Amino acid sequence: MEKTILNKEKRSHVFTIDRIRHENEMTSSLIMKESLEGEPGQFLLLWLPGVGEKPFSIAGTDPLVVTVADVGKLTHEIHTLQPGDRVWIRGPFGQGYQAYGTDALLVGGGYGASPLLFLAETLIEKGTRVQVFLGARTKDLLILKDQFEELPLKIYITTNDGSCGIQGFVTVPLEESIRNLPDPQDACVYACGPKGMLIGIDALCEKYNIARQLSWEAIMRCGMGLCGNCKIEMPDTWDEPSDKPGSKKAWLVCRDGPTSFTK
Amino acid sequence: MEKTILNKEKRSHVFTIDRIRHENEMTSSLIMKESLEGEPGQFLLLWLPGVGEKPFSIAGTDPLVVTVADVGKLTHEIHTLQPGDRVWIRGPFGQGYQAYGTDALLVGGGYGASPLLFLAETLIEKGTRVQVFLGARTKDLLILKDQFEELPLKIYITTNDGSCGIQGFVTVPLEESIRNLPDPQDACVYACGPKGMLIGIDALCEKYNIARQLSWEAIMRCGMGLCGNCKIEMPDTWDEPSDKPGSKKAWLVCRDGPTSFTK
Amino acid sequence: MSNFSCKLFDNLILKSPLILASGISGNSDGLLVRAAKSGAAAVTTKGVTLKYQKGAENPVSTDWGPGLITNLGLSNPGIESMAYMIKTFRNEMGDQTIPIFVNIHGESAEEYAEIARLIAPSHPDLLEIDLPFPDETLAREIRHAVIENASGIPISVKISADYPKIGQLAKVIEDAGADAISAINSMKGLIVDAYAAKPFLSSGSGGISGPAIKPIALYCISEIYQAVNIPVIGTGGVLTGLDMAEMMMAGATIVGVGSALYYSGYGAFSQIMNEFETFMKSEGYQSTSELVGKIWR
Amino acid sequence: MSNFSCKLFDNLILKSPLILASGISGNSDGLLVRAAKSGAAAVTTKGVTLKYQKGAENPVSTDWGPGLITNLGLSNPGIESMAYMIKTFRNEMGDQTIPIFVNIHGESAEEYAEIARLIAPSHPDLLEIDLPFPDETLAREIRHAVIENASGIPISVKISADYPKIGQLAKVIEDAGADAISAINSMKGLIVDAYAAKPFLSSGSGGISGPAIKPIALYCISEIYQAVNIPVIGTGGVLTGLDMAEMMMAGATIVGVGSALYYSGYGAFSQIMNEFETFMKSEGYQSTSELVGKIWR
Ligand SMILES: Cc1cc2nc3c(=O)[nH]c(=O)nc-3n(C[C@H](O)[C@H](O)[C@H](O)COP(=O)(O)OP(=O)(O)OC[C@H]3O[C@@H](n4cnc5c(N)ncnc54)[C@H](O)[C@@H]3O)c2cc1C
Ligand SMILES: Cc1cc2nc3c(=O)[nH]c(=O)nc-3n(C[C@H](O)[C@H](O)[C@H](O)COP(=O)(O)OP(=O)(O)OC[C@H]3O[C@@H](n4cnc5c(N)ncnc54)[C@H](O)[C@@H]3O)c2cc1C
Ligand SMILES: Cc1cc2nc3c(=O)[nH]c(=O)nc-3n(C[C@H](O)[C@H](O)[C@H](O)COP(=O)(O)O)c2cc1C
Ligand SMILES: Cc1cc2nc3c(=O)[nH]c(=O)nc-3n(C[C@H](O)[C@H](O)[C@H](O)COP(=O)(O)O)c2cc1C
Ligand code: FES
Ligand code: FES
Repeated sequence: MEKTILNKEKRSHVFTIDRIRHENEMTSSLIMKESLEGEPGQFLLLWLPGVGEKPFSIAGTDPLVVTVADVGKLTHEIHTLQPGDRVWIRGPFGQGYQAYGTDALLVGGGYGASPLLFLAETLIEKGTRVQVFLGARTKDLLILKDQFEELPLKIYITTNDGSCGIQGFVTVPLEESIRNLPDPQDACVYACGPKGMLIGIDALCEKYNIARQLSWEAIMRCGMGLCGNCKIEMPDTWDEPSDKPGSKKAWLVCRDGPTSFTK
Repeated sequence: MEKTILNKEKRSHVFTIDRIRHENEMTSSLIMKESLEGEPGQFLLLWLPGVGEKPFSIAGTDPLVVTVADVGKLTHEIHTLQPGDRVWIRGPFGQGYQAYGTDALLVGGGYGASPLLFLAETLIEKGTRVQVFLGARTKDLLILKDQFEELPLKIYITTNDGSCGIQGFVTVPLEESIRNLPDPQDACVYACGPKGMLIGIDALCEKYNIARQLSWEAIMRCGMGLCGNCKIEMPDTWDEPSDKPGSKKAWLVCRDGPTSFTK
Repeated sequence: MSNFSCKLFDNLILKSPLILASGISGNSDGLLVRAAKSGAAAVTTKGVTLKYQKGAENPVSTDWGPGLITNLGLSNPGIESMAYMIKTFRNEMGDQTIPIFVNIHGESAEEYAEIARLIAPSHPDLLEIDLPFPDETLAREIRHAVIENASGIPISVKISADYPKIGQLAKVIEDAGADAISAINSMKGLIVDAYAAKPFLSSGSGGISGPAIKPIALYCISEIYQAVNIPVIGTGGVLTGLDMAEMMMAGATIVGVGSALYYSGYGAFSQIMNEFETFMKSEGYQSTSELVGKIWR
Repeated sequence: MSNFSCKLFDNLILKSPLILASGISGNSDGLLVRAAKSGAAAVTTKGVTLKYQKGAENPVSTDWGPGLITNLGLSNPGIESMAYMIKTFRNEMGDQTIPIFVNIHGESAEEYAEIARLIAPSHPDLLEIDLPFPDETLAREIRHAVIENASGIPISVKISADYPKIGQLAKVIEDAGADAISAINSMKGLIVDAYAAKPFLSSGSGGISGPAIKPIALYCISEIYQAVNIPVIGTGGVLTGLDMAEMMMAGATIVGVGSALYYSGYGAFSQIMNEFETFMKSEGYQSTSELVGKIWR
């Protein structure tokens, strides 16, 4: 009778970078040698010893892919890594996106698109009809465009400066597509990006009474639901679940989220 | 994502006595309301708060049965219990008997018979031909005779004083049966009882070159392989496994045993 | 639900023995409200220092298997913002308000005196003094410093297991005039990542909490219970109603949970209370006070 | 297998860093031989007292999930039988003998002096002093008492985590002339059975060991490593080769295992050494000394 040795899976594990794919001038995807079980919309915590540890969306599981924008101390250090280098990862954490309805409208702002390619692949496999809306300030900040174009889906691009696709906000083609949906009750909007964009999309969805799953960001510390650092207030449109009293004004991105679901 | 709460199964659990079956004047079987997963030959630790905790063989799993001879402090207290009373049990522990060969010869001395009924049922279910040899000093110390007689097996009884069955040691009909085996290489002797009896049976089996599984007793304290209190020296006939160097002279009944297997 | 009310002091009665321990969600009135609405009978703030503390860099915590380790570097908004948080908490809770305990942390008796002076006007229902390290003289000094500046507010001193004679320490604290003892704080620990050849937390060591420390907490609580006559607020590894019953039987009058919010979310409160109720019923206990210290009676 | 030899002292070199800790199988020369043949680089006896001690009644131990609790009541054959056991152990091991460490336990400096006097003629390879409780003065006195009666035999003092400034305690012990520090002993703990409304062990409390205490051990070892210049014998929750590497990186020169024998049997030694070897190879370490205290370098 061998005893079960206690599970240490929640601790960080070493991953080795297999390849690096440059998405745009400030964003790269690390493609690992190893895989990690997880769902689109969940996140992981990536640690570089001596540098720091931060949350990133799971952009692919087999092998594990992480798409990282170079915005600060840790992400800058990540951008100096080469194939063969190691990173430390724990997770997955949080609530992922759930498949819902026949039509899926995926909206990504900037590097917010990072979990959406993985989500698109997962939904297409389940037979969902997928449309993708990528928005960015300018052409060079768009990511994953080429990857999306290889999938059987409709793709809309917007840039604020018109350097690629339609000029303007991503909500413009999104509203258009919502209007053209065969049955808005049988569809869902999935969005990931800056807070302002999410609030805009939420309002739009409320207007058309369409389900949406939004992925929120916050500065995370513990990542475990203890410190309260990632607390945000949810939009008015969000119905507080009866088994989570008080959560509307104190929603933990790391634990209740990162995705919220409003039906 | 609900986290796995750490398993506490190794700790004692409360069991409630459903019925009590009197086996003889000093032995009773507690039949519990609950069941416990386990194999014949394994043991459990039974605790009465404020009294003590001692090892007992598993005499049945569904529901759990424990056959207890009244020999001292704890066992005496157990014999005062009534249906509806509680006992605390942890386990199973140790190595049980393994099914081996077409013919099985089960030998029980005194309350040593307690795991053998459960073993007989298990072996018969697997299609093994079973013979049972029960020995005791006198008729009143025999246990489980009636229960065995209800099973499709041959049963031999011996008592030292001839008050029941054949007069003499249990090894007499056992040797006879070994001689009559169609193929001693395809048979196994299973024994449980006092040390002297086990050594005698071991020698007999060595003589006829037949496999045997013997269940040893020792005074146990930790029951977990730590204290060394249950250490015994194995008979010369026992081959030390190559992955357990030094075990022949320092065999732990609670951990290496209680059953030993010599092929 | 049955009546599980617990008398901590004559003028402090909780609706149940289950409270939110210090440090978990305790930097936000919104989260304290959430804990209260989820079933906590009282909430405790994060340890507050005189001034705002930013805290440590990530990583600040991890699940290492049998428990958690955290070192947030005592990040907290400082005592003045905490006073404001208490007010907001009570406003948001309105009629349904529950006691709010304020955990305070300083490095010297003087600092504690100042913290107590600044928080006293907010009338927290209890001041919980987080001893910076277990020392009998220091405990006495701090207790005196606090009592002078926050008279009328009950005081509990929180201690940890890294003291050889914890019952004796508790007795000294009782003699110095404390109204309760909180035990235990997290244990000092270190997680090493062998591949990185580094401690995992940015601060090196951290506090161990969760299931791993439960028997250590039970030991300390039972030692303290036997040494003093004031109530014990028990914390350390409580995840279930049965854990709570064990803590109370070892000597805790009320029980705090921290790490349980990692293992079961805010649902921990109702889950633990349901399990506790099942236990009380099946074992035929009428009131929570029957349990307190029962293993020693 | 590669060469993993470890120098504890100039005249005490072990074939690997992995040894059997005190108390596990340590009352029987047969079991110590078995541990040695299974791969231990040194074995430690059970804590020996002046006279035979019968020990506590059952229950004396349990697995409570994240770790073990045991209180055998220091059952041991007494120092004179232990002297005989050492001889038998060495006889049985013959050419392949390995160092045998004798763990001794008394209640006063005088008792330790007497134990040391009686065991000295057997020349154990190391005397490990199990401090009855952590106290700087007592540690000094005991150390002096032992050194007088067992001169020439290296001495390690074993301490536990229930001391607020463990590095300082270790320094006092080093200054008193100890050759090594062993850390940590099991933590004091209590398991309560709520249905029985009783402590589970017959003695009430017991020692917590196994996975639950590993981060506490790592913390203490790293504090001690940073405070002293003598080697640390690390114990506490080591079950795998990686655990062993972590202990060494925190500051242990050699590593003892106890509870691992419950989790993996005597096969623990070869299993841990295999995993350790894999780790050393994959990370490109040449010798065990490179690991010692690496997280602090
Ligand atoms: C659930 C979740 C998923 C995420 N997924 C991804 C992803 O897939 N790819 C990706 O590149 N980034 C992702 N992020 C954001 C990522 O965590 C931050 O970019 C990262 O923490 C920056 O670390 P740094 O040390 O490089 O920057 P720092 O030096 O810490 O900060 C640099 C700048 O970035 C800002 N910043 C820091 N953290 C965040 C944050 N969490 N959100 C917004 N701004 C921040 C700072 O305020 C500062 O202005 C995600 C965040 C969350 C909460
Ligand atoms: C693996 C194993 C399986 C067992 N299975 C059963 C079983 O199914 N049914 C059953 O009735 N008993 C069984 N026993 C024996 C049982 O454990 C003892 O009868 C019991 O410990 C006696 O406890 P007590 O407090 O009543 O006796 P005590 O008051 O402790 O002792 C009374 C007398 O019994 C002797 N004794 C105590 N323990 C043992 C022991 N382990 N072996 C032999 N003699 C002992 C004492 O030396 C003393 O003479 C088993 C023992 C082992 C090791
Ligand atoms: C994230 C976190 C932060 C904590 N912060 C404090 C604190 O500020 N002051 C304090 O006295 N205790 C603090 N503690 C200790 C807890 O209040 C509690 O005593 C300890 O975690 C043991 O309980 P648990 O096992 O239920 O978590 C903290 C614990 C955790 C997990
Ligand atoms: C059953 C048992 C008995 C022990 N007896 C002693 C002892 O007599 N003297 C001692 O110094 N330590 C004793 N210990 C403590 C161990 O040597 C070790 O320090 C502790 O268990 C932590 O290591 P582990 O987690 O590998 O078991 C004992 C531990 C156990 C489990
Ligand atoms: S990051 Fe700490 S609670 Fe979410
Ligand atoms: S009873 Fe302790 S080792 Fe077997």
